[in-house]
Amino acid sequence: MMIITRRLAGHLARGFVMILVVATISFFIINNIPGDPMAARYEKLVEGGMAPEAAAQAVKVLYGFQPTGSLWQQYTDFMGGLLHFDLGVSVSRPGTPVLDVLTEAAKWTVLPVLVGTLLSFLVGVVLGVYAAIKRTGKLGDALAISGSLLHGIPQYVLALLLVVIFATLIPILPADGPVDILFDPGFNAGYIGSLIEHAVLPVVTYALSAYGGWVLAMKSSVVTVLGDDFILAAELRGMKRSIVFRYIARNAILPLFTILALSLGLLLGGAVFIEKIFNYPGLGLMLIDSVNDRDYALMGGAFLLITASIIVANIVADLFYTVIDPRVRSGEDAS
Amino acid sequence: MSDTLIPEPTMSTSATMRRNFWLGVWRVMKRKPSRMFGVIIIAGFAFMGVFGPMFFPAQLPDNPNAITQPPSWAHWFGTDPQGRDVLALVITGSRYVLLSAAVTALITVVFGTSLGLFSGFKRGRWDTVLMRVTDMKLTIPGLPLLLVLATVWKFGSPIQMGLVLGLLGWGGVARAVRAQTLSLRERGFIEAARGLGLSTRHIISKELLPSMAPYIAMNMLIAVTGAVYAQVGLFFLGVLPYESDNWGVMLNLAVFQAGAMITTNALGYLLAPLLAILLLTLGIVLVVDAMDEIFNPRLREE
Amino acid sequence: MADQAPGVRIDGLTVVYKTSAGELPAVRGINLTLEPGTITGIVGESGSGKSTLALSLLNAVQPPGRISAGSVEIDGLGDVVGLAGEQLRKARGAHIGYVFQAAQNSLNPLKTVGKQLLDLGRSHGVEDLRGLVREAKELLGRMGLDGARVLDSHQHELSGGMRQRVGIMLALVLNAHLVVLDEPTTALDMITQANILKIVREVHAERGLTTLVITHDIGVVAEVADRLAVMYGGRLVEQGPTRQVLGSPRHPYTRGLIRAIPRLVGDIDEARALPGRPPTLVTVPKEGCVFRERCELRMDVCDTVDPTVVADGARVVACHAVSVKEHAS
Amino acid sequence: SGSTNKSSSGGGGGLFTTIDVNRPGLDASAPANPYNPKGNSFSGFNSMRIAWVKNHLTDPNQALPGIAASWEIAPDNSSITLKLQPNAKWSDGKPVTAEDVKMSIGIAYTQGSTAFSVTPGAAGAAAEVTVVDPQTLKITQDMANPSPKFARGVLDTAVLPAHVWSSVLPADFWDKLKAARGEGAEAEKAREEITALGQKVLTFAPPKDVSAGPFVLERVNPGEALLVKNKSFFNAANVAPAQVKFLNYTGNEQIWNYLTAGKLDASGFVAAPTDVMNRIKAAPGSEVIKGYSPVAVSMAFNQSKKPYDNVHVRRGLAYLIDRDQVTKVASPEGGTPAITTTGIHQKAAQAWIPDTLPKLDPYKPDVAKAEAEFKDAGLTKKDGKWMLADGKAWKVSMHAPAGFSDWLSAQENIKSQLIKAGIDAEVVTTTDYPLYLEELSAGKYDVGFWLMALGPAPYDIFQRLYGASNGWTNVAGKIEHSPAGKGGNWMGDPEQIEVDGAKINPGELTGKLNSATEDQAKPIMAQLATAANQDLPVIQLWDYVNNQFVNNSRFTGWPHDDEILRLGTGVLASGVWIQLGMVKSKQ
Amino acid sequence: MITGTGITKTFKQRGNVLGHREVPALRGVDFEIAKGGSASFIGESGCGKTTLGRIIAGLETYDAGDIEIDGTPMSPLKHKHRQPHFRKIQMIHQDPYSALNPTRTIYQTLQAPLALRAGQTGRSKGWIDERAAEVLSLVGLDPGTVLSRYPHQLSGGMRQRVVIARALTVDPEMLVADEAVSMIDVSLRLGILALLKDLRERLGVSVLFITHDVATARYIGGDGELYVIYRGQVVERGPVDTIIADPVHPYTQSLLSAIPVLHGLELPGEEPVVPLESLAEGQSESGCLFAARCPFRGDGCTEERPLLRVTEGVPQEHACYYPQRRSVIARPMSEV
Ligand SMILES: Nc1ncnc2c1ncn2[C@@H]1O[C@H](COP(=O)(O)OP(=O)(O)OP(=O)(O)O)[C@@H](O)[C@H]1O
Ligand SMILES: Nc1ncnc2c1ncn2[C@@H]1O[C@H](COP(=O)(O)OP(=O)(O)OP(=O)(O)O)[C@@H](O)[C@H]1O
Ligand SMILES: [Mg+2]
Ligand SMILES: [Mg+2]
Repeated sequence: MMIITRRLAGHLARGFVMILVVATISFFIINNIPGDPMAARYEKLVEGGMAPEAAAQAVKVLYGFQPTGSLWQQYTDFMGGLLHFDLGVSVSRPGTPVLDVLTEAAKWTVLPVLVGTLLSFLVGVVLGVYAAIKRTGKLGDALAISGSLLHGIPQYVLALLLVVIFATLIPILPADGPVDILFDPGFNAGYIGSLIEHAVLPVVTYALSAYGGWVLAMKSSVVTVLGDDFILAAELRGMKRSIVFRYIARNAILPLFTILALSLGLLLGGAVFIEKIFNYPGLGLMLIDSVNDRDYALMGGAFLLITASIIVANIVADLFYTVIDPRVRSGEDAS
Repeated sequence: MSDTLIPEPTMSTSATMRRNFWLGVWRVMKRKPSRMFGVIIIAGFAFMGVFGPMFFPAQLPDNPNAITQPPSWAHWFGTDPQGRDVLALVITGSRYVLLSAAVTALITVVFGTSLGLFSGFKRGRWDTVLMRVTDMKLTIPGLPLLLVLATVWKFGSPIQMGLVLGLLGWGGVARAVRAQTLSLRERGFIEAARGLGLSTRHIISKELLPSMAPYIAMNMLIAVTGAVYAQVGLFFLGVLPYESDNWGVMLNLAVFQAGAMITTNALGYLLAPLLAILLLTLGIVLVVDAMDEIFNPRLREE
Repeated sequence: MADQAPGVRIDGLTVVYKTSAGELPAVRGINLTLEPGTITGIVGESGSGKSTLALSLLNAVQPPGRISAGSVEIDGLGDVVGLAGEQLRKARGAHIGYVFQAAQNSLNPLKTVGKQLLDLGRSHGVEDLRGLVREAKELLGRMGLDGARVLDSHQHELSGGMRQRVGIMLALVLNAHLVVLDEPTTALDMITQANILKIVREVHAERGLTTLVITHDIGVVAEVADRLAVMYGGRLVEQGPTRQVLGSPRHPYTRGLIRAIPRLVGDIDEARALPGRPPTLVTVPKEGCVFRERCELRMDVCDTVDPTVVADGARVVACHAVSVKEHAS
Repeated sequence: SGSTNKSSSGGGGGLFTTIDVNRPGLDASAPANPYNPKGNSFSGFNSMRIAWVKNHLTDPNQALPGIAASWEIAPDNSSITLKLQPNAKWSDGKPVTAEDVKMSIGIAYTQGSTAFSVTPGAAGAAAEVTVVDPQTLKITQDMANPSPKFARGVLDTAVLPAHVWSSVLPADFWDKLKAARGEGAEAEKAREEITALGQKVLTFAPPKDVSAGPFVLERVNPGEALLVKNKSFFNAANVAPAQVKFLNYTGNEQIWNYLTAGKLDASGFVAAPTDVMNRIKAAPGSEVIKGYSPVAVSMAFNQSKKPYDNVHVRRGLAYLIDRDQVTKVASPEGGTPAITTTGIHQKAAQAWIPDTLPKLDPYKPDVAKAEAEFKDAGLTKKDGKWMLADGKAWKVSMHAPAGFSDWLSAQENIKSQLIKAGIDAEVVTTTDYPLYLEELSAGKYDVGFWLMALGPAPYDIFQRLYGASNGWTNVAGKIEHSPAGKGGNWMGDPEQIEVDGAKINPGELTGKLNSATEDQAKPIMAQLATAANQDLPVIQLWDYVNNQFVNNSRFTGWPHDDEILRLGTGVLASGVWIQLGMVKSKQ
Repeated sequence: MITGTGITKTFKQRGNVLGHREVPALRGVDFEIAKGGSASFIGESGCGKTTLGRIIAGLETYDAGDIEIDGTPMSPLKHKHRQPHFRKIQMIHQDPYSALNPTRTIYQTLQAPLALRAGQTGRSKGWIDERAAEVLSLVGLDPGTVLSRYPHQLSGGMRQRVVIARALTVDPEMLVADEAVSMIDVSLRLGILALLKDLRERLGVSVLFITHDVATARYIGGDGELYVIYRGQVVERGPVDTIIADPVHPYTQSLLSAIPVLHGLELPGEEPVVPLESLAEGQSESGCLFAARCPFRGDGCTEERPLLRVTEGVPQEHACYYPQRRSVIARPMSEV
């Protein structure tokens, strides 16, 4: 327990520093973004037939509350706000605190990412074991190569192919948002069914693109464990196959759990392509939108949230390892 | 004892060794036909990147009367919304993609390797500081950062593009190289070299680097794929300035302008760059598979 | 389950490994009998096929290896080479205990010893698991360990010597009467080694076992074994009662080996290295005597003809030179 | 003026699916507030305006009735009197009164609109709002700087329920407004305060949607918004759909997808390549209704960059570029090739300057003429390549924002046309529109694309050409000119240009259009069009067409009348058609 | 002549922010090795032998004490200036597999240090090749066949010879052989030992032999000194044969008792000493480090740590309050 607390303390301290650094970086990057959102809005209004003066006034209303004051002042305000989880107010959605926008979007990212990752983890791990056991055969080769390929293919390629196939050529699955509005939100079959139907393609893409990595990782992990003496020893003691298998699986899967936690953290931010292609309104899509809208506050907030989730995932992964690996738990280094 | 015959291998020195090396590589490649295939693919892409654009006029001929055509004999992958041959676009576009990927790989590997080597070799305070920086770098998510950066910087040329991607990508390599360095450091032969008073330069360049060559080479190939994906992806998202024959722009236009998701006419326009990426991935996967054997003299000769 | 020390008869055992140069024998035409209740030691250098032989006793040669000929008859089990599936699995552990070459790593790092013991019990359908635990604690106590504490420990919490003892416990706890110990003391330091060897001897006697100890260290065999067999290049070149073999080795390899051991007392310069080096799977001669390259008594016939195994009372030697001498004398 | 169409049979029910093509990315957390840029307020559906202004070719004040059943405009444009729908009600059952409209006008002031602006000297601003009776209001124009489109500005105002929104405006708001109309520090402060109120308005989130339109917002999720019929709507009996579903989109390709799948009952125009267009048209029940959109796109020059300062170069380019081809590649359905450069949409041009139009140079593609012009400009041709007068290489560098795919297509096509003619060219993109505008007006580009001819008001049409971007600013009716490269003047035309031998100041002429009547405007328009045609600050490429996609599978009765189709920008036309009772459920 | 005084080394096992564990590996070790002489360190696993060897070879730092090489103390020198001194001391690693770079041929391995020498002394490339062949011949390998090989193409014994040859390229004054034969086939071990002995005799290279096998120590350095180390402390020190014949420290006695008896050839010693089991536990830091395991522990053993000294009637130095001779080693039957 002591070790866990100690590690946690260290991690939290480091994580906090990281967040400050990232916040600073994002603040300065974002403050240097060129392009005047006011000009664009003005153009839009004029194109829409509004008189130039009126358009100018309308724009002033919209952007009138833009931060003023010295850069340093803005910076300290920003950091001060951070301490209260105040990420400022979205520019493109006046009146809405960034945090609200983010939590709304995060909702839509977390669920499919979680499901997709866990799904791919399960399938990948099982097939990885298979690939390891059959590694000298054709099947093992096929699994490994397909794993490498799927691992190598960029997410957007997969996503595009899936859309072409399942939403365009054989239109059986929706690729337009998270749920059909006609169903009353809540715990009813229609709504949940619609949620699931809409999540199929994004989830499958996550799963497919992550699957290769799991297969490869699990394969190499199992191969390592298979070479470990204790497995042969267990067999020579006449242990049941199922028990030997459990030994293999548990030892092989251990390092993968760390990767799992990390990848969950990473995926929160890495979902950009999938969300863009499937119009899934999560953090990634929101990040793109905020970039396109020049919504500094939102952009910075999203970036910060994504980074923070990775930091948290790092910590969780480490603590998790501490809990499940007796070697680490007792303070020995398991490397 | 000494004036015994000057042994035969002394004369053979580097030239033969090099020959032996390539013979060994040949053997490794021959062992699995798939590797040959991978090498052919990669060589093909390299050729395409270097010489491909020379086969086409600087301005590809367009035809406003045959825009977004489905594949045909004249145009294997059809035409784009300007009526240009899609295949020609993919080929001429490969230079940008591959050049910037090469720059990325170079920076990633040179920067990552030197940093990892330095960190692992020096250890101590330097190591701690550098690894903290690396950790931090690794924690910051690449794609979102690129999205944000894309609004600040203009990635005007493939070199600049590669530069930025390279500067974002060295973390993993540095980590891996450091780990390798730390583990090799513990090996007798590094210690022996130190004991013999060999220079740090010798130790790093002659003892450490060759042992890490497979990792570095592997990382380089992975960096190449990573860079290709990242930049094509960014262009695809449309956050980078447009280049008419860039693969990512092609994807973007195919989807968002030509309607590849809607009409089969534009499918070729979408699939051509996708296939190019897939093929490149395949080539790299197949070659990475051989990397370990190529650099390990034992596996090479067996 | 045999409640008595079983006898083992290995007959014409050949084990081959598949390599890039084809299938090569790591163990070739071995005949060896383990008398019930004895400790037999097998010495041989690295790669001489000791572990392969030991694994053959459990029909557990790992791919790419396979037993290509011969039989291993164990009292109460029959020919192990013919066993497969559940039968084979049940024989392992319950009939034959195996103590692993690198016993340091023969335990699952994630589970406590106790849990692994229970797994073992369940695997063999032991109903009285409490009894099993009691038995294990007794065994461990017998070996000088605090049973309860050890069962509660993970592998990494035990020292090398303790792990090795746990290995022995797991080999014996199901009441196996044939025990194979593959390099039981390699990588242990001197004092621990002496301790383990003592335990092996005592447990052997107390439980009435048939024991096979495999090692590359003649000293170890000399300490524990009643009979000693010497392996070289996959062949058994000499065997016999330990004291006799050590006192008057017949095979030139055995002699060379004994002479190559530096001694604590006496004239150091008597110690002499064997010339040449041990063969590998690839370099071991396909026909003729496997030792001839390094042999001081080499004759023409050695190049072409496998020396026949000549038995002389309790002693067995396979050497052309020795048989010639005997014929001469 | 017009009246509500009451002839049709009642409801029929059903789900009406549509999309707001102007607003990608529905935001579930945004309020039902028409002023919030992401607000879930769909003009024509759950957001009502006083009336629905039309893009008439020449008369900016034409409109279809909204919450005002009818109105009267004083002949001199000095006032407008509104008569509200007699049984107009909010969705919570309360009647819509003149007070509601007055408060809505107050709110419009905080946001700035054409008629309700606190910017001093703004043209066409209202002077006074008077509630005549609960059904009648009178709004008078400040005649110091009048505008012929004053009525349009008044009519085009969203109406909001006072009983929900009243807290937003302070009790002394109208006094403040009066103060703001004055001069001096006091007025300045009042204006500041009103602008500050704008923030409050912008972010105001009514606890629930209270609509005077045919529908009321039920709920929104990130993918879609659902509206249900407003039972209290004055013409509810003739509103066909029981529910309206707004689909979200993030890119055009998604709209194409909806359309080809026949999912949408109606959609505004979205640019689509020919193949996609054909697929859309082939969808069962699919129909494209062509409307008028007073916008044209042009290739604009920065005259501080050589050789674009030379009119012969611009003319040469005009002769070179085949606008038919450009349009065919870039916007085959959404645009018609410009007949020539006039600064006016060709449809409007026919109405405004029918006599002048035939006299203008059509700049038909003609290589010989182009080369002659280039030679006039001192350019030389070497090895088949055109060089600048000083012997340096010439490369036409065109800029466009990355997301504007039709512009990019057009530029790619122009590039290839130019290269064929021996002029080196390139297309450079800028990440996005805001940055594009910023860099364009900072004078960073040689050549860029520029929207213009933003009718129907004559001033709006020409101020894109001879307004701020070209150096002329209109401050309270006074025209000032800043030199090229200063004050946002990136086009850089000289202050005086020669047209048919006479020197004119196009900026001043444009300024005059702001207060001219239709008859006064016509000759000025002709003069300006001629100036644009001869001086070519831009080359007009194509004029936009406002196509509407509708589907007859579930609903019918779509209007085909050109007049009705010319609804102003920002309005979801199908919502207006529905509330007017034109759209019927298919039985 | 290489001497060490009070060499102390404590490893800090990496913990995190809140502290680390300290592992005392050496506790003030003194030693002295004459030119051309020999010394052997023996002791159980983990007693600090390797650490000491590495410190002597200049591959590890030490916390206290000092090493003098040919009269020059090392501590005051900067790292750069220490190096030439330490180059005279070459380490032969236990594991010949990892001691050679698998990616470099034997020629390349030998050439690098030779090139360095050649550069310093201005010799030609021809000299390098010649010398490479020469050192290989010195260790009994055929240069013609070995030079172009990669390490994996050689057997363990040959590899260990190459390692020794590589050490010889810098003309060392001392070789530190850390368990140099424990990973080599039994039949070949003696060959390597003989080689080291031979090098000592012919080239005057002193040898520091680190092992847990006393008999091999005797083979190489029968005329040298034996240091018995327990938990980082030298507990007995003296001429090899003296200690083997008459060990006085109970720990030395346990070590010697543990040597297997070749039953056909030898008779076991009469008073074998078996330490009380409790190696891992009770590693108390006070008093005699061995006290907890010592069957002969007496008064005061657990209070103050005995230091290495000479007492009456005992020829060798020892660190025991109750030194007593015991007959622990096996004797050849022939002698009886
Ligand atoms: N999986 C394998 N594939 C190929 N050859 C093998 C394999 N396992 C063992 N061998 C070969 O078989 C021979 C005998 O091996 P074995 O492990 O039985 O030797 P050993 O006497 O136990 O040696 P050691 O003392 O090193 O344990 C060796 O030459 C070895 O190289
Ligand atoms: N780099 C290190 N970091 C921490 N502890 C170390 C390190 N090197 C050695 N130790 C510890 O120092 C002690 C002495 O180790 P050393 O390797 O010198 O023992 P040894 O006598 O050579 O053992 P062996 O016979 O097993 O080789 C051991 O407890 C070991 O765990
Ligand atoms: Mg073995
Ligand atoms: Mg050691």
